Amino acid sequence: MEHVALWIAAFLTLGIYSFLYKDNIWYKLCESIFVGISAGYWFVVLFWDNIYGKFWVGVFPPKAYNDAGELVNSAEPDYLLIVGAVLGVMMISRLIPKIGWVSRWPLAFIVGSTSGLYLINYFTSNMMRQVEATIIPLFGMNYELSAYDIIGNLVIVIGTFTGLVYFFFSKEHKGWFGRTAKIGIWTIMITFGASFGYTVMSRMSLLIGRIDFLFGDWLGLIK
Amino acid sequence: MTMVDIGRLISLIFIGGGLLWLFISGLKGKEVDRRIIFLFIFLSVATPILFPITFGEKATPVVKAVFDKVESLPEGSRVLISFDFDPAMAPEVQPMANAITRHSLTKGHKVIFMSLFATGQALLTQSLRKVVGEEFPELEECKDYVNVGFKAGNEGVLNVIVTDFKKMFPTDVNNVPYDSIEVFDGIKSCKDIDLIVSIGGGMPGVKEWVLFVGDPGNVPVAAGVAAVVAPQMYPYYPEQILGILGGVKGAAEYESELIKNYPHFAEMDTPALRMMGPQTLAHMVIMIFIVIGNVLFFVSRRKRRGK
Amino acid sequence: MKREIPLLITFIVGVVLIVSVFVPPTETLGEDFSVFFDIIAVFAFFLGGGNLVQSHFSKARKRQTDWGYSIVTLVGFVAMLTIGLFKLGNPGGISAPPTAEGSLFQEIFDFVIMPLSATMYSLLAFFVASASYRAFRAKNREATILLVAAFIILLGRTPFGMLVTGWIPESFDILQIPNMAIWIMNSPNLAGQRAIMIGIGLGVVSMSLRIILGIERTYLGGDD
Amino acid sequence: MHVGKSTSLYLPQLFFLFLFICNFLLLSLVYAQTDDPLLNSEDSSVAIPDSELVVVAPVTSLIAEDYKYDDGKQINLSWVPSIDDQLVGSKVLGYRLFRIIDDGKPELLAKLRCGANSYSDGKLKSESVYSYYLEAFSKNFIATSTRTVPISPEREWINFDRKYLFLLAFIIGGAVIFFIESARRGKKLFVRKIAGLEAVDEAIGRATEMGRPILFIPGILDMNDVQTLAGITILGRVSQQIANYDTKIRMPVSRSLVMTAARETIKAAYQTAGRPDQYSDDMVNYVTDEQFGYVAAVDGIMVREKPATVFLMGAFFAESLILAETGNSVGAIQIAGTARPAQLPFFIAACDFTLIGEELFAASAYLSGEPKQLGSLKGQDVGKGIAMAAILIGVLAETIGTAWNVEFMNDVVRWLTILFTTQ
Repeated sequence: MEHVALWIAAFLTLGIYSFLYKDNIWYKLCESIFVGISAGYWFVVLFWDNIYGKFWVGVFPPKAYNDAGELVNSAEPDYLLIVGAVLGVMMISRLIPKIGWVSRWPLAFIVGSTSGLYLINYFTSNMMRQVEATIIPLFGMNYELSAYDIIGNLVIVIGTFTGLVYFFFSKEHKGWFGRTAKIGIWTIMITFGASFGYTVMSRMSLLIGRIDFLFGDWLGLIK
Repeated sequence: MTMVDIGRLISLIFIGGGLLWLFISGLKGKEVDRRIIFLFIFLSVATPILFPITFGEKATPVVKAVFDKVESLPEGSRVLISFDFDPAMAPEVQPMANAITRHSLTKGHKVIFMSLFATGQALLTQSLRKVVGEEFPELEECKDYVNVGFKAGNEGVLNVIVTDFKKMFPTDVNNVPYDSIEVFDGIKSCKDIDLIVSIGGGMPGVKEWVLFVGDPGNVPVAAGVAAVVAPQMYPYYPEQILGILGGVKGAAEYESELIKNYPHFAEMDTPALRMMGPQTLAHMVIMIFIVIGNVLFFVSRRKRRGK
Repeated sequence: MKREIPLLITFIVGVVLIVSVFVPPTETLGEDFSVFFDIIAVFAFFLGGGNLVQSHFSKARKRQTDWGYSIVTLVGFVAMLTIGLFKLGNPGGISAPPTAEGSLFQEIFDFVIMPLSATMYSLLAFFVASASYRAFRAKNREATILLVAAFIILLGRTPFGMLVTGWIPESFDILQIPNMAIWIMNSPNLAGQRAIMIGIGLGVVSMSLRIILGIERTYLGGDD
Repeated sequence: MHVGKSTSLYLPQLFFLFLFICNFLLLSLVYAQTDDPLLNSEDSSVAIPDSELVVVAPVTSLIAEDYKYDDGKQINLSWVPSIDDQLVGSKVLGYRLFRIIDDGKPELLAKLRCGANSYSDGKLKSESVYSYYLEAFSKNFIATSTRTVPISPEREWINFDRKYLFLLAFIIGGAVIFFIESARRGKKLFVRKIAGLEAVDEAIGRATEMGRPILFIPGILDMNDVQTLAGITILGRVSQQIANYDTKIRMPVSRSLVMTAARETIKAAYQTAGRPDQYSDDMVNYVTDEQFGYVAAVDGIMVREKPATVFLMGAFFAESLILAETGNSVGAIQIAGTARPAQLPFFIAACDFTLIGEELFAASAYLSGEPKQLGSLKGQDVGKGIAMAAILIGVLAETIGTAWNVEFMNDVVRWLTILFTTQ
């Protein structure tokens, strides 16, 4: 079994890599296997997790017994979940063209709840928290800061400030405003360059992992 | 000269020669096909794997901080290592988990293993089998270490265990009840743990550990993360995270520090150090390609201006 | 009406969720709604999974190009559903979790999906190289800054960074490439990240309000 | 009007539904066999060996307090540990916390380690009354503390901890609504050009000229992510343009709900453009929820159908570069946008135009060109102004305050920090 599995894995791995040269039968085969099996996999997992684990168990909580066989406190059923199921059934109404428009209700519900939830979430974690984090002293008398730290703090403050200027929509990037925005976009470019360079290593690790598998586990070339 | 040396020499000559040739044709203004780049990346990674090439690593302060913390805790301290990663991230971060596990067990700490990723549990079992099973056969489960496995609920789990560990983990993976596990003696919540190490860079991961356990519970948290997320962790260092192992390089630094202090580890598996060979070579190749790209750009611009 | 009711639902749900943040008794509403979402998503899968079956089925029936692959997809999908939903080959039987260790379902995941997934992911190693070759050229000032930042970081990730700049004396150690790399990551990089994040925070507020107020309503379709 | 479609097309879906129903029946079977392991584990008590009696003092100052600003579910306990609880050679081995609900029997709530001095008891009911006491135990002696005064957790209706969040959100949200309103009343508002969005028209035109399809990827997350919502709203604008030009759009998605939403969106766009007959459900199809399975399929579509234009708008993870590089290799014009900072560099490197973070959320408003939509962008700028002012004032005040110890400046910083602190 192990052996067969190894060969299957190697076959699939090489099939995907063959795409780097060009699209071909082998890749198409791997792709179609991948799509079919993974779609099935996720549905099953979501089904058991959500429909069974969250909905069913929530509405009909399992009863717990102690050693003597007496019923001990069991969780209270959460009938609110039925609303979710009703919305879900509304979603499927699309299958019947005549009442298909009902499916917009759950959609509207989802869009509304996503907007409402994220509005506050993003506002606090992205806006407020970042502003708060940027309120830093450039230098202080009470404690030691090296010259690098001072320059670093200055760069953080100026970079954040000018970066925000760059995102301003109400003013054309011209004159002093344009020049400030320019510093902002440079900061953002450093950010992008740096993150890109930094990421290379983890991407290589993934390839190393696969080559390790091919040469080591499969071909046995590495001791 | 062994076969390995010959192989290494030939491949390095091939890579070096090929790049030189591409550089020269770049001077003539010839673009490189992306498939040739792919080939060189493959070669630069495969060569050091087949014919090991290692480069020395010196631990940077961020990594040293984690090592020193584990080193300085008194014997019998409780260390929690959380495997918060999935198979896709594993090649990069599992070596860190293994190295810290080795170090903690060597120091005689009692280790609690857990995972916030469903797929992390299998990787955890794998690490236990490999590191604990093979290298520390004398240690007893539940007495010297315990594996409580995966619990669904992401940061919800953390929110609970910061005040009550047993509530989330009534038993370990083998259904041994919490109270009969020696490791948990006197441990009510995460606040009673001496060091938390979260390995993984996804969601939930280090950030959640810091926000839900480290900060509220005032527990030292160390992090091992994929290189991609490491920059996002630096702002937490050193106040909220005591040290960070970033990517394979961080793991390699930890391993070399481990070997420096405990020479017998040199004979054991040091996957991160081994992995740094292909890393370094691949980084060099990419940098050379960037240079070639720029040479090409300036050559073609001069040509255009010439006309 | 077919359009007004959904708009009303979006409005009410959105406003209620925003208000609930400030009213403790309704604080858990957000979590409840996320669970609703999870349940709806599974129901929606009938449409998605149905679409998958339908499109590949018709492709195979009409013998369109590459119809053979459609059959492979279909077989894989149906097989996985049957095995997983009825827990075939699961040592724990019907009450065990479908992904229990040793179950056929999980084994297919380990032996088929995992290598495919990891390999797809690893394609990035190649694409990172080809993208940096093409994009990191000193075409203008912005591109040059991008290039220089990336190059310093790349050098800092190898022992060569120390090799090239290790001679720089201690008092100027910031100029040593590994230190410079960390400084870039922690200062300008952080500044850029923050500016982007603050912008995103505000962008979300504005877009969410447009949606909740019904100004943005393209997603709701027409009046048929 | 609905375009007539025979029900036979829905057969596979109905089959699927049947499978589902069968399965639902199975649930009851599973249900019968599972029980909750949590409640079945027995609590083991501490064995006390016979030897010399080790007397310890009880804890003192045990206080139970209602946790403020919650739904009446939590009580916080604090106490001063027993004087015999010491770091080294402690006589106290630990504590046992007991709870009494409504004058009932005391129940063991928790076992705590030495040094513990607080506990929060959650999931309570505001109708009940609770009191607590602690036992400090040595190996053979138990010292019981006094009981706390019975209290019940109170339910608060407004969380005053979040008043500043409310204030800020109110100002910025209010600014957005104010500008939307003033635009609606006909006030002219200026919005600068956004390069990536200026290119949208041209990119669609190019696909029309070349006779090749346009590929639209809304990211890999579901409708419960705000970036996907942004992607769908952009799709609304883009598909209107596509319908006008009568170009082909191809949209593989990785979530079923996104598929449904995208279909509604495109259909509406075709109706607005007056070509409802040109719309077909086949424009959008579901692939798989699996991240890389989806990527494999999209890559295949890219090399086989060679789209002239690719839109990547939404939440992207590692796949960003795989998709963008493949799109680039087939010579497509690529316009990308995401709010995930980690993926932006890859789009910058491999795509022709990239919407950075905030621009993604602004895109749909910008593309619509409607004054009231543009007004919301103005409101955003007010938020940016507040952020910039706070940073500028805060940094100056903090620098002056720490460097020269100016009390007034420290107050300013304190005030700003409170304003921007989130609970």
